[in-house]
Amino acid sequence: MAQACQCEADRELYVPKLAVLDKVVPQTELETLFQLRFEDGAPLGHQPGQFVQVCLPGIGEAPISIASAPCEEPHFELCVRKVGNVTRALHNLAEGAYVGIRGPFGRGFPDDQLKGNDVLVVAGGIGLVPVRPLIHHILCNRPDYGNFTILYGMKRPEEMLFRDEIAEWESSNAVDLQLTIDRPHPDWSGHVGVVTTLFPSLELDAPRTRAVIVGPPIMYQFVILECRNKGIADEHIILSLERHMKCGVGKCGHCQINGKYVCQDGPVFNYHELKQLWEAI
Amino acid sequence: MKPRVAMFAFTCCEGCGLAVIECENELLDVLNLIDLVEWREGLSEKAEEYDIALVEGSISTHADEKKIKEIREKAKVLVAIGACATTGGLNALKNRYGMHEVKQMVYGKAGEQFDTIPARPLRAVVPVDLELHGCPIDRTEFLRVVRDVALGKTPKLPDYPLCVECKKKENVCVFFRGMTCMGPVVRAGCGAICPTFGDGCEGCRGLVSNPNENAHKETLAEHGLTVTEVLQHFDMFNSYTEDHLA
Amino acid sequence: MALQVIGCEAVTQLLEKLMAEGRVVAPHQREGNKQWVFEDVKDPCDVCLDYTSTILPPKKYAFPPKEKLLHYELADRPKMEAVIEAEPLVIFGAHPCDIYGLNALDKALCDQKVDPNWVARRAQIRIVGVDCEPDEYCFCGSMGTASVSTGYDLFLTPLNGDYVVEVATPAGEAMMEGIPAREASAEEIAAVKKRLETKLRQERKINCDVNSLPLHFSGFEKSPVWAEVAEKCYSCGTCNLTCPTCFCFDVLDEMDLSLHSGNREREWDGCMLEEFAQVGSGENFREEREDRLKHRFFRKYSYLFTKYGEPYCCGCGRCVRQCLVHIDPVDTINRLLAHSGKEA
Amino acid sequence: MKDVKINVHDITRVEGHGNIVLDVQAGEIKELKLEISESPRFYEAFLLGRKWYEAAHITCRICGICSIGHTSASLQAMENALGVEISEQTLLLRKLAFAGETLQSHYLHAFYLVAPDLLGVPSVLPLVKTHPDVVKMALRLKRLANDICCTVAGRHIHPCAMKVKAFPKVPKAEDLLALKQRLLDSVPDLHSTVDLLKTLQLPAFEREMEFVALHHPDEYALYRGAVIRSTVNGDTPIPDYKQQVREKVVPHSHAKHVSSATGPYMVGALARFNINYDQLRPESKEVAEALGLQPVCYNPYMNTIAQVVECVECTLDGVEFIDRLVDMGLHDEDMTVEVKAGRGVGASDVPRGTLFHEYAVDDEGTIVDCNLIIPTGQNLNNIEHDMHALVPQIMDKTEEEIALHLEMLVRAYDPCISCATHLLKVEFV
Ligand SMILES: Cc1cc2nc3c(=O)[nH]c(=O)nc-3n(C[C@H](O)[C@H](O)[C@H](O)COP(=O)(O)OP(=O)(O)OC[C@H]3O[C@@H](n4cnc5c(N)ncnc54)[C@H](O)[C@@H]3O)c2cc1C
Ligand code: SF4
Ligand code: SF4
Ligand code: SF4
Repeated sequence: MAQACQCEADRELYVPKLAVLDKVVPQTELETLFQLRFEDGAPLGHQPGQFVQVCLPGIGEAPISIASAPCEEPHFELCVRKVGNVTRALHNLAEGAYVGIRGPFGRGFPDDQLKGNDVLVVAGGIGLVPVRPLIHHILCNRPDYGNFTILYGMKRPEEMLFRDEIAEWESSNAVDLQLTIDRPHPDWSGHVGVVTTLFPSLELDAPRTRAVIVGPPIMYQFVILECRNKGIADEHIILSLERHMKCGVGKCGHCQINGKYVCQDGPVFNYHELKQLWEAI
Repeated sequence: MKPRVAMFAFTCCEGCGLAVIECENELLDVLNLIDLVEWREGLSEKAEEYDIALVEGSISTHADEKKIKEIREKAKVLVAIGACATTGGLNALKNRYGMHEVKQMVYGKAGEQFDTIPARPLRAVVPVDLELHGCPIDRTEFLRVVRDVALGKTPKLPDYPLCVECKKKENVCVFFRGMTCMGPVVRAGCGAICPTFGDGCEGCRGLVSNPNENAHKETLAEHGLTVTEVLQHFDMFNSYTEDHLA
Repeated sequence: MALQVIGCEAVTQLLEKLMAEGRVVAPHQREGNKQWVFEDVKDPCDVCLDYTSTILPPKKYAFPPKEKLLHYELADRPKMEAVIEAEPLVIFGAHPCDIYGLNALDKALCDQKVDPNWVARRAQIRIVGVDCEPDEYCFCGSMGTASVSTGYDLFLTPLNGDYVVEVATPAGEAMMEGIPAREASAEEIAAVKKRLETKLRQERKINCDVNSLPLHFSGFEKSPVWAEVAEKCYSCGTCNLTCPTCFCFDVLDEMDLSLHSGNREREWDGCMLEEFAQVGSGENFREEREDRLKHRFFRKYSYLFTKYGEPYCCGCGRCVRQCLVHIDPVDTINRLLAHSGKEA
Repeated sequence: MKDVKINVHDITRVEGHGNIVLDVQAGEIKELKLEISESPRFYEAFLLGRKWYEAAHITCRICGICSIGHTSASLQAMENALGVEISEQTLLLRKLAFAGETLQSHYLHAFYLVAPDLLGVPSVLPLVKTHPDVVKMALRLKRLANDICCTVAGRHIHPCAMKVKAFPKVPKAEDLLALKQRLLDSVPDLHSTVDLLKTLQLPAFEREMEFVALHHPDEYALYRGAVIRSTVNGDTPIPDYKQQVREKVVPHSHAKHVSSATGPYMVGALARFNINYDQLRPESKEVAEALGLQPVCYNPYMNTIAQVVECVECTLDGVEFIDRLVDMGLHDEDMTVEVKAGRGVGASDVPRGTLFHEYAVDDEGTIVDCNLIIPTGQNLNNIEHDMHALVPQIMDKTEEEIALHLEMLVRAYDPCISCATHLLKVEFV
């Protein structure tokens, strides 16, 4: 026939696979952690930093980062903020319910570039979710990495995610965790100020440091600036971006940032790549 | 439990309520999803309590104003249906005149007995949870909203110009047939029914949130309209402005 | 393959033969001045092969404005299955630019992850191309799309009331079986070549070599021309929706009123529409008309061009033909070039 | 001698807002009126200064139920003002849409508004359980009526494709033929409706009154007429409608009351039936007879029966119009109109009675004067006279029963109150 394309298509490209909701762990007023596993017991097979399309038939689909590390398979976790239809409906599900999953999709954190180096994680608000698998992964394989620092900023103390884990990290020697909130609060005795205010006191070995930044769009410019001031190379500044997304497989066009698709070329990029893309940050 | 729905009409032609029951093919399904508890035009039942109020019509008398406030107090969700309720609709055309003048014009000396104030959309008087646009509302859109509400979804109503739907239907643009249309600045959602039937859009669904009005004025002028005609295209359904509150 | 020549009656015969085999769509005239659409052929006499451009490209048959992707039944354990609706179809009378558009979408939709719905439909479509005469909006000469070498089974070139037929595939050969034809003469073959040369001499053209467009575009990021052009733009998406090489879509769940079952559907979307790049937090990554307009141009003449090695614009001129404020790619690109002093 | 005090606030199952007030003291009626409380809308004020091409689209918004009716009268008035002739095709298409609207309005009235009274329930909703087949039939018939309007004019409420001179989009023959088939298939449903009505009892009440309707020598006048015909005052040319229709303001109503030279009169299906009986098809006459309706009938409650008779008429009309249209071959028509100053009156007999639109335009096509006379406005005065005659006859009943009888009487007229609330004439200086 006439068409140029003779390729084999995956009939199931848009068909989600059923997973069972094993555990629901409320985190904050808006965010909840969901633990899932595929019905057939198959592992998700993801890399830290990748995402899945979560599907609730009748409601819709939403791209959600995978919040757990590969070493936790066959379980995997998603931490979701209630903002609209799909995310709200997810929050209404009870344990044992079925959820459709497509993916994993996208390019995760470049572990080969992190290994053997110091890692600085800077997370703002819900930005802690996509880096959590990386944190778990590093903590599981701690000897493979150099110094490990996490800066986690949030607006108010109530917004803190994964409290128990954070308490563990705080008391552990494996990681240097620093927390901050934007404005003073009666329930807070720690550091106050946006996350960049933690930078001046940071001692980094710039050439050895790989910075991983995830947070709201507004945070990026300021944190990148601080990292560069500290002498971290652009290629070593690693970010995860969010865009509107429908298909997850590079077709629908929504997640495009200049010539790149967040769903395929990202969501993880390094700043050297993004510098060329004026739509990125 | 099924949500209890009551329908009310203020100053209008009651066509939107009628459009609801013109969903003949789907009406029995709809009645499975909701409990219709009050609708003066079609039922004698009255309800003291309801969850959702579907309200058509503009607020154009003091009595209207009092009643919509009562409805707002009772309803958990207040949905404005139709142009009169969402933009003031045609009723706001009278706002061009002073209220005294209007009464004189239409009723002569006897006019003074009537209670009339500038016509307003519901949201100018009470908070409104959802606005379903159109003169009349579109049946398909109405059904979609009923379904979404029953599913617990926030209905997503388009905020892009009508041309989108018009092009998907592959209509001949009425501008290419020597007519004019408000489509490029008016909110979609009606399936571009007027252009589909060969007529230009009159803007009954109101302007999109970010219309390029200047571009459209130029386009209309380019197609031979006088300045007055251009303005009349804009104000047929969209003449209500906040100034009318004064 | 040798060129053949058929008369008008043979075209009717061909249409009748194809109609007897299955569904055939072809251009039909619509009310109003110079308006055509691809529609199902009911009577070969209604088909209009002498037309400039249809409102929507024949892409709509391979990638419909709205199509089902998934059917689901709700239950404790929901059932979900792929929906791929494809049927045999002949697109009769497609112009080279529109064929180019289909070929371009083959690349994009089959890149890495292959779109199953597209591929299934494409596999069942046979195409009879027909050559055209450019109108005042076309610029296929500049885009290198005045002729195509693949993507059709038969190609008809009108010549003095007859048609020169190129049979390009075995499917095309089967179509021609039993249709009275004679071999084309050397003069006729020369005339076909000549016709293409005339087409290439369009007055309306982009003032640079098409292959250098991505390079030029890399310098256009900050051009003031965008804002000037965008000032008139409605953000109505007409240009996206009528484009043979646009393929962005939205996905929506359409549940039945019974609330027991439903479909997931995709619907054409447009990057010119305001909500296209808005995300959950409310942030809109292309809030300004100017940003969106710029993105549309960059996507066509730079991003996808670079990615797939050819422009994602087929020069059909639909976007400007249908745009009420006359935003014209040729004029816009020429202004961008002139402004940066890069005119060739 | 007893006292009765009734105040039905917001009569239900009618279009628009109205109240019935009755005060009887010692057997004597002190007060009895039908109050119109609908908010006034001032359509005449909307129209002034607008363009000729907007009149039909503005005035159709007077009423959701009879918007094709308003469109029809408006287009005739504007075409008369501008001296525009319409083609046979346009006339037939308009009549077809009009038949569709008449059907949908009558079905709505008979099944949703009147049937519940006769079956002793407050609305159609309980019938979904008790009479599911009747409800499904009603939905089917109404859907067909609406589909006729949608196919011809885009939609029933506020039609898009009805414009001055011609239809900008002409329906396809295949779509019309599909409607024809459905119309033919609906005949058994019509017979079931008749059988159902035969089992129900309408109140027996008569008052000798004047009937007014349009009349046309060649057809049962609905979309258009040739003259205005009154059973008391004879024929009036349409442009002279004001001789038949005389208005006055009454304080309890936002709608002006209307009388003829001799007093109140009735318009609507019963009036048309009484006046134009001879022009009905044999099939319609048979149904009338089966339901005990014959001219001249003075029982206003029988208006609903007259509507059902008209449903038969319109169903068969629809079939005929479609056949004629398809035979002629449908084609696109020129829409250009030469604009010039003029004045014109248009009249249609819409479901609720005779409707008049009158416009004057200047030589730019701007509307400089207008007058709209709506059927319900004409009926209000007559309804009050009926109520005065009825109350003494039913005084021995309970207040609830009296109230129900009065409400049913109002409903029988199928009033359209939102229409009626701005029919006052405008005098422009
Ligand atoms: C790669 C990636 C990873 C993400 N990871 C997480 C995560 O781990 N946890 C989390 O809570 N959220 C995450 N998000 C955001 C999440 O996808 C959106 O909040 C979600 O899609 C909103 O869907 P909804 O149906 O609840 O909202 P809707 O009801 O659809 O709409 C609410 C708003 O969201 C916007 N929106 C709709 N669809 C999308 C979409 N597909 N992408 C972005 N915005 C959209 C709409 O424009 C609207 O303004 C991620 C997004 C991306 C792109
Ligand atoms: S007819 Fe109106 S809505 Fe349709 S494309 Fe033209 S301007 Fe847009
Ligand atoms: S096309 Fe325009 S006037 Fe017509 S219904 Fe839609 S929004 Fe209203
Ligand atoms: S360029 Fe033209 S067609 Fe495209 S969005 Fe702007 S106004 Fe609409």
